[in-house]
Amino acid sequence: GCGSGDEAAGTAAAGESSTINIGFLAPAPRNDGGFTQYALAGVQAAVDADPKLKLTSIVDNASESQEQIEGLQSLAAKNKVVVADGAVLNKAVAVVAPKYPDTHFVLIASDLEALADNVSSVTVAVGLNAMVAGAVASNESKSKKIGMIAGPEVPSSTAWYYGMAQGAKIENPQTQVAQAYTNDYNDVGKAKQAAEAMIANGVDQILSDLDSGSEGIYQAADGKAGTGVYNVFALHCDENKNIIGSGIVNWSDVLKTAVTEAAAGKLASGAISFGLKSGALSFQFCPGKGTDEQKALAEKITKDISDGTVTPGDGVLLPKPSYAFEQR
Amino acid sequence: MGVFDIAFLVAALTIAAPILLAATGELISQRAGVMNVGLEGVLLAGAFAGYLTMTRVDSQPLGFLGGIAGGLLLAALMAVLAIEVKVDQIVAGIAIGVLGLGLTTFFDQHFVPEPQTFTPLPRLAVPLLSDLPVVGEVLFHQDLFIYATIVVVVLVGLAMYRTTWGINLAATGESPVAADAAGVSIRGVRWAAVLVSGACAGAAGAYISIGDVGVFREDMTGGRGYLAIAAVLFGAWRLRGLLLAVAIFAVTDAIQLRLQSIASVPGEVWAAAALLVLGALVAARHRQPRRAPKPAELIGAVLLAGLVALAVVRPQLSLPASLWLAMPYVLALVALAAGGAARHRAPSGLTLPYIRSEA
Amino acid sequence: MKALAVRVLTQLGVAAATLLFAALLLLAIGVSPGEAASAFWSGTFGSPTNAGTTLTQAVPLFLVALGWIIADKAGRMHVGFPGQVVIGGCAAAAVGLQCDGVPTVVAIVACALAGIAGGALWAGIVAWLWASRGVLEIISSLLLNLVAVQMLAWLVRGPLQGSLDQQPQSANFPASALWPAVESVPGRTLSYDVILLPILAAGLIWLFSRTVFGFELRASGGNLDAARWSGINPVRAGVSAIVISGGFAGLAGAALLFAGSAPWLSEGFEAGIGFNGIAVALLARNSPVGAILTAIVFSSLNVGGTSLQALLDVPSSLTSVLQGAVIVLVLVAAMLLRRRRAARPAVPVTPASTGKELVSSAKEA
Amino acid sequence: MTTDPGSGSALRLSGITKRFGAFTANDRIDLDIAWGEVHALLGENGAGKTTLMRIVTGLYQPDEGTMSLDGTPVSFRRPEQALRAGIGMVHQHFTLVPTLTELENLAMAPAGVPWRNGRAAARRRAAEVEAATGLRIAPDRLVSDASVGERQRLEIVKLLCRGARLLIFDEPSAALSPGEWDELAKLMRRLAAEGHAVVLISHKLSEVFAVADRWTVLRGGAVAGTGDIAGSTPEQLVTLMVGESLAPRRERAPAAPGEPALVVRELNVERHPDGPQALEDVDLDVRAGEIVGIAGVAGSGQAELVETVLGIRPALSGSVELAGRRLERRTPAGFYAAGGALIPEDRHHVAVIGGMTLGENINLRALRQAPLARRGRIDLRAARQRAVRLAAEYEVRATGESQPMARLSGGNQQKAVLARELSTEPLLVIAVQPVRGLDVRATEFVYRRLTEHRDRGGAVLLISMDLDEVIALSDRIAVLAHGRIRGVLDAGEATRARIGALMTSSEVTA
Ligand SMILES: Nc1ncnc2c1ncn2[C@@H]1O[C@H](COP(=O)(O)OP(=O)(O)OP(=O)(O)O)[C@@H](O)[C@H]1O
Ligand SMILES: Nc1ncnc2c1ncn2[C@@H]1O[C@H](COP(=O)(O)OP(=O)(O)OP(=O)(O)O)[C@@H](O)[C@H]1O
Ligand SMILES: [Mg+2]
Ligand SMILES: [Mg+2]
Repeated sequence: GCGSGDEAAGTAAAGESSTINIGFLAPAPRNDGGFTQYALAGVQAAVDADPKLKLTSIVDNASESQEQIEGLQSLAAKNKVVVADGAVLNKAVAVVAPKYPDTHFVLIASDLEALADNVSSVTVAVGLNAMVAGAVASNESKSKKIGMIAGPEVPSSTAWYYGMAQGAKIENPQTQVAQAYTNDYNDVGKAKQAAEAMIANGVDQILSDLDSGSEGIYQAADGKAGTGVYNVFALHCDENKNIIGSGIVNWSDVLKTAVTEAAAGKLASGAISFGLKSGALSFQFCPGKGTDEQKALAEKITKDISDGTVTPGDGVLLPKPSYAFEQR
Repeated sequence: MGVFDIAFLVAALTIAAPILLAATGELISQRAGVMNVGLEGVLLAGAFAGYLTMTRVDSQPLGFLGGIAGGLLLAALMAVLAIEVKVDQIVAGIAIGVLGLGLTTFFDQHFVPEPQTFTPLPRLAVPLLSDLPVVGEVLFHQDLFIYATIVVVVLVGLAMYRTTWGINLAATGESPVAADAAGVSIRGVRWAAVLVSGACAGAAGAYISIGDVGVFREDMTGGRGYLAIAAVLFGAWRLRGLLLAVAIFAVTDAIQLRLQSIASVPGEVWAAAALLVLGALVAARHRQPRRAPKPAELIGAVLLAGLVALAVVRPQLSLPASLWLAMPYVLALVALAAGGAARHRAPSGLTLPYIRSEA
Repeated sequence: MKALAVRVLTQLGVAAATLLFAALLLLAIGVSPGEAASAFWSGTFGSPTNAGTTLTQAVPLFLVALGWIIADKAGRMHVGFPGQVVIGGCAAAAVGLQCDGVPTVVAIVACALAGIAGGALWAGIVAWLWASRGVLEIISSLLLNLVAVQMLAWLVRGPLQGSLDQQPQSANFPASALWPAVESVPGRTLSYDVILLPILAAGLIWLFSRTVFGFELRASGGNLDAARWSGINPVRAGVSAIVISGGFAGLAGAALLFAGSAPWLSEGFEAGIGFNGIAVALLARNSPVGAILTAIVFSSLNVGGTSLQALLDVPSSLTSVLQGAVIVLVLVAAMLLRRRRAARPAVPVTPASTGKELVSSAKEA
Repeated sequence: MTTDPGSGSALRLSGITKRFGAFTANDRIDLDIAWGEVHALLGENGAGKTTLMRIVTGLYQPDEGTMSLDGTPVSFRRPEQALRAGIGMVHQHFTLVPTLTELENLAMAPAGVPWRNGRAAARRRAAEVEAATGLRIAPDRLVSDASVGERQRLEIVKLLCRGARLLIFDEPSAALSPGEWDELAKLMRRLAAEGHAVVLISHKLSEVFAVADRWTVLRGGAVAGTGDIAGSTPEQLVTLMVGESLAPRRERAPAAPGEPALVVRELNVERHPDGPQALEDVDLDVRAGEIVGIAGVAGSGQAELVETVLGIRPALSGSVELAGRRLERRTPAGFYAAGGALIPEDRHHVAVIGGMTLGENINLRALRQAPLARRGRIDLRAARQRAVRLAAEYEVRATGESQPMARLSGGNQQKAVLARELSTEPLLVIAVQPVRGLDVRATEFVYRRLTEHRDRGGAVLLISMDLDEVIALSDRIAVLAHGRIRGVLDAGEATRARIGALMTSSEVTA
């Protein structure tokens, strides 16, 4: 059959039926055990909560711009809502969105200026969480050396680093903060070696901004008693005994809210930032971990940030766009 | 002190082991005339097959066997393409690489939707020997895979240089016509070599997943296959050269992981680099003592002066991560350029299918 | 006639085998092969927009394939295309970002030249190492690929990073630097650089068969020593071949950035073009004309793969499995064809019986 | 039923046919080889000799026909099976691995037990062979460092070590110096006397008449005749091979030397950095209108002389003048531009490009300048016409100018090289072993062409290890030994004995 499928696909977006189709595109694998997986879980939660919503297709591993654009276009052609899960997709969305005015794009973790009317950019201020984590880690550290290990060097990772540094300095001005990039989210072995190198350099508290690679950091920590590990996104306390806590970024809730609103046509276009107040961000300890002093410290810094007593320093908040933010 | 301590050597050895094993297998395969540029895919197949086995039967030995089987499977496909169908080896390798990544990801999502974690190989101390200073900690306090790799490399060395099989292998890669005339089965030797390389890469892959960290992630081999191939080529198809190449890669990788987490480059690194450059210059001089300095040498001398200055001044300097990540390859290139290449000859039969009637 | 029939039959056989394999895989994950076929078709050639994308994306693949063909003809087997594409793209991007307000023609030419220069320069390292240090080109090019990737990673986080956002991406290229697209194709997905396909294929054939330079390349590749003994400078030929092939790869890098729909520099923009281009050339058996076709086949596999994912939720891993399987099957088919042909000598050898006959074609003259 | 070895039939072929596609290389061949004899297999280039022997050694399978060894039918699917049965072949292109040592080449064998080390056993067997035949190898030398003669010796030792009883030599003398050939001839006789069977493929009838007991001639793939050496004449065999009798060689006109064409002065050339020099203070003149031959055993510096004059190899000191012009920065291009031409010794490696067509090979040098090329563009039509004309003129037998060079038989490849080099009307032709591997008729053809070139006023520098050839063709003969010119003789006074004396003399005579 020649091209019969194409017309059908082209009109699907404007389909009459009451179901609302949702598409999802990510540059990373869907089961990365972190960022993408939590986001997808959020979309799924929104779909499960509303029988009218349907998650039609997922394009993952779209690591290259051209592929991202094609993927977004294919998704836009047959879905009412398209979730673009990752800050690197900002330019691809900017290219595709104007061509599909009937589709609403939800761009995650980006804060690019000048988006089209049918785009909402949803982000959270991870750096704020990092400040709390940094302070706690600094307090926990015996050597007064803490570190962060990330995959590729991207803004959200550097935000974690700067946030940690600022938080640590609040707790103890002498604390040193190290950073290392493995350039690969999935290379568990490399993550392990990077963590071992850090430990050898005297670091005893490590924050893992890796998704699937975290396992390597746990194992390096197992090798040296007294090494504490911190996650981002969620608590993984049962995965390793050394995990102290996590600066939780509740992507699932953020995504669920955003998708539900977008499907209902209620999600405002422009940028929306979820902060500490919204509950999308928080720092939590694993059961039995954290001294009372540390818990108090965490609460205090959270409060200070929320009420403006402490202002985030350079690099902690991702560069602020010049236009108005909807702050939640 | 600082960067170059015992833990550093241990790290370098851990980084080196799977690359070394995969490269040793690839060396055998290339000596027989079959180049598998899809080695990365074979590693992944081993990594995933080992992990898959572990999810079914939680046993490290069986896991490694599974990994070897996975490697063998893709290697067999390579062998069919290169030896039986006699297609172009480079394209066949590209296909193997694509298939390795695609199949492992696909099966991972289908057979093991919920990622699982296993205990990695424990480190075993060899009694007595492990108490030796430095050497004991580095060499005799390792996991079983590293011991096995050392044994395999020694065995391969013996097989290559001390057995008839080694002669046949070299002959098959160098001059299949001659080997054929002597009654050596070209197909037999090549199949065996490719399968051995598959088994090595499979075991190395299994180590990357279940042996070292106990998990599998898609594309988790992170380019180690390419490094292994580069090591074979850089090592001029000799086991000794290969060991040197892997050592360069592993040491620079270990250094870069160290240096990244230190705010500023310590002086000893500059000093070590200066020593390396000095060594290369002296070696070049030694080979042809009476001769006007070449531009490359002048550049080397300037570089040396700069490095010495850096080592003395110890400036607060941190370099971008990419520079460190590129360092093993740049060093390998410099070594190649400095080392000259007369000794650098690929087996003449490499990548050429053997068709008898053209003899 | 019979040969043609065999050829066609074999090709049909391969197509059938590939389809069967794909169908089995799709059935295994519960996707109807029929739907998949129609999704694949609609994603690649089903509409002018998509056909435009498919054709435009064939161009960089084809350029790399030509690079391989040139180097291979001169006997220089280098595999540095990924690195050369990357460096060529970076050079082109560096120039392109400065082209705001520059007349389109000037900007396009400048970017293309920058791409060519970048790729040629990167290949020049390989050529220099080969010519003056005797380093095998396959080794140095493999290592340089790995260096180029890190170079790109640094550039998009450093000098070429866009100012506003801190993603590892450059700013968008100014519109004046983008390569023009055919207006009548909806979505303007068909870039005018597709005319490079026939032009360059013809040009290369002309170069090889009609010019002294091409002849010297082929002679050096055919037998380096014999070329040297007959007065050709095979080192110069080899160096030029490597550098030109790098130039083609660099141009491919520029085409990826300036003719595609993603006008910015980002990590991973090379997208496997470098190695796939080699496969394109080898599957076309180093024929420039054949490479046009295989490049289009390869690019449709890429484009169609994405549309399979988006339309039918086929996982990306399955797409790469299919691509690998297609390469394998096409290879096998090409080989079977060649075997059949080799079984009959292409030129019947005239047996020396009477000792009197001259060259048979002397009669034609 | 087994016949008693040592007396009866060793190998019997009946009705062997081999086709390559539409072309029949061997046509219903019957052949009988007995133990204890040296059997010569003769025929023109492309007659099918090599093909037949490849069938015997299991490299090719015959399309029709049967073979029997000692009266038992045999068929070999692989060379290994033939070797097991005791049939071994020394190929024209040696089947040795250059990167391995001589010992390792001997030890190379089908591996029964993979971890066995065959080196010790090979060393022992080599010693046994040496004791029995006097053939000595250098076990720890790399084959790439061995001379052609040494390599051939290694090939023979290899076969004897493996227990070969029937040994086939494919043009063994093509690469040997006369001394080495004499040794080989003795060895063949000794092997035959010990009860082995020897098959000798050769184009040199003098060799055949010196060692063989019986002969078989192939023509166009079929047997043209067979018989005993005793009672046959060379003319008879040539007629059988060619299908007609060859015209007798014409008397040569005396040389009329003119201006000096090539003048070499005080040439010093290095071989290895710390070994003896390849050339030491070599002075050499070749004048227009004369053929100067260089006589000398292999390795005396001929190869270095050619490479230095051509400009491939640097000289330590000394000068080379061509046509009165001193070649300063020597390159092959400069050599040719000054009027030089070269027929190299190693045709396969440095003279022809197998993957290119016959026409392109003939035009290899002419194609790159006017009139065939202008401003970098090639006039394909003119090039094609020129190739066809030259191929016809030099009697190159091929299906057309577009036939790939590799598909031509060796003799025709050589004629194409000749056409290329002589057609540019050079002042000086350097011809190195110009008839290696050529059949009698092609050899005559080459001799005639070189003489004609001289008669037209060209200069020829002939380098050959075949003394008879040098004596027959040259007007003057320079004797080269250990890198020095030991003397120059006029054609009239040159005899084998005098040349031999000069070669071995240690002091320089005038
Ligand atoms: N593999 C092959 N495929 C096709 N034709 C072949 C093949 N091998 C040989 N021939 C043809 O068979 C003929 C006989 O070749 P062969 O090598 O046996 O000749 P020969 O008698 O050994 O000649 P020479 O004296 O030049 O060595 C040649 O003309 C050649 O064209
Ligand atoms: N593919 C082919 N098609 C046709 N003929 C071939 C082919 N390959 C080889 N031949 C023939 O096989 C024969 C044997 O090849 P070989 O290299 O031994 O040449 P040769 O004639 O013996 O040359 P030389 O005397 O220089 O060794 C040649 O005559 C050549 O024509
Ligand atoms: Mg022959
Ligand atoms: Mg011959």
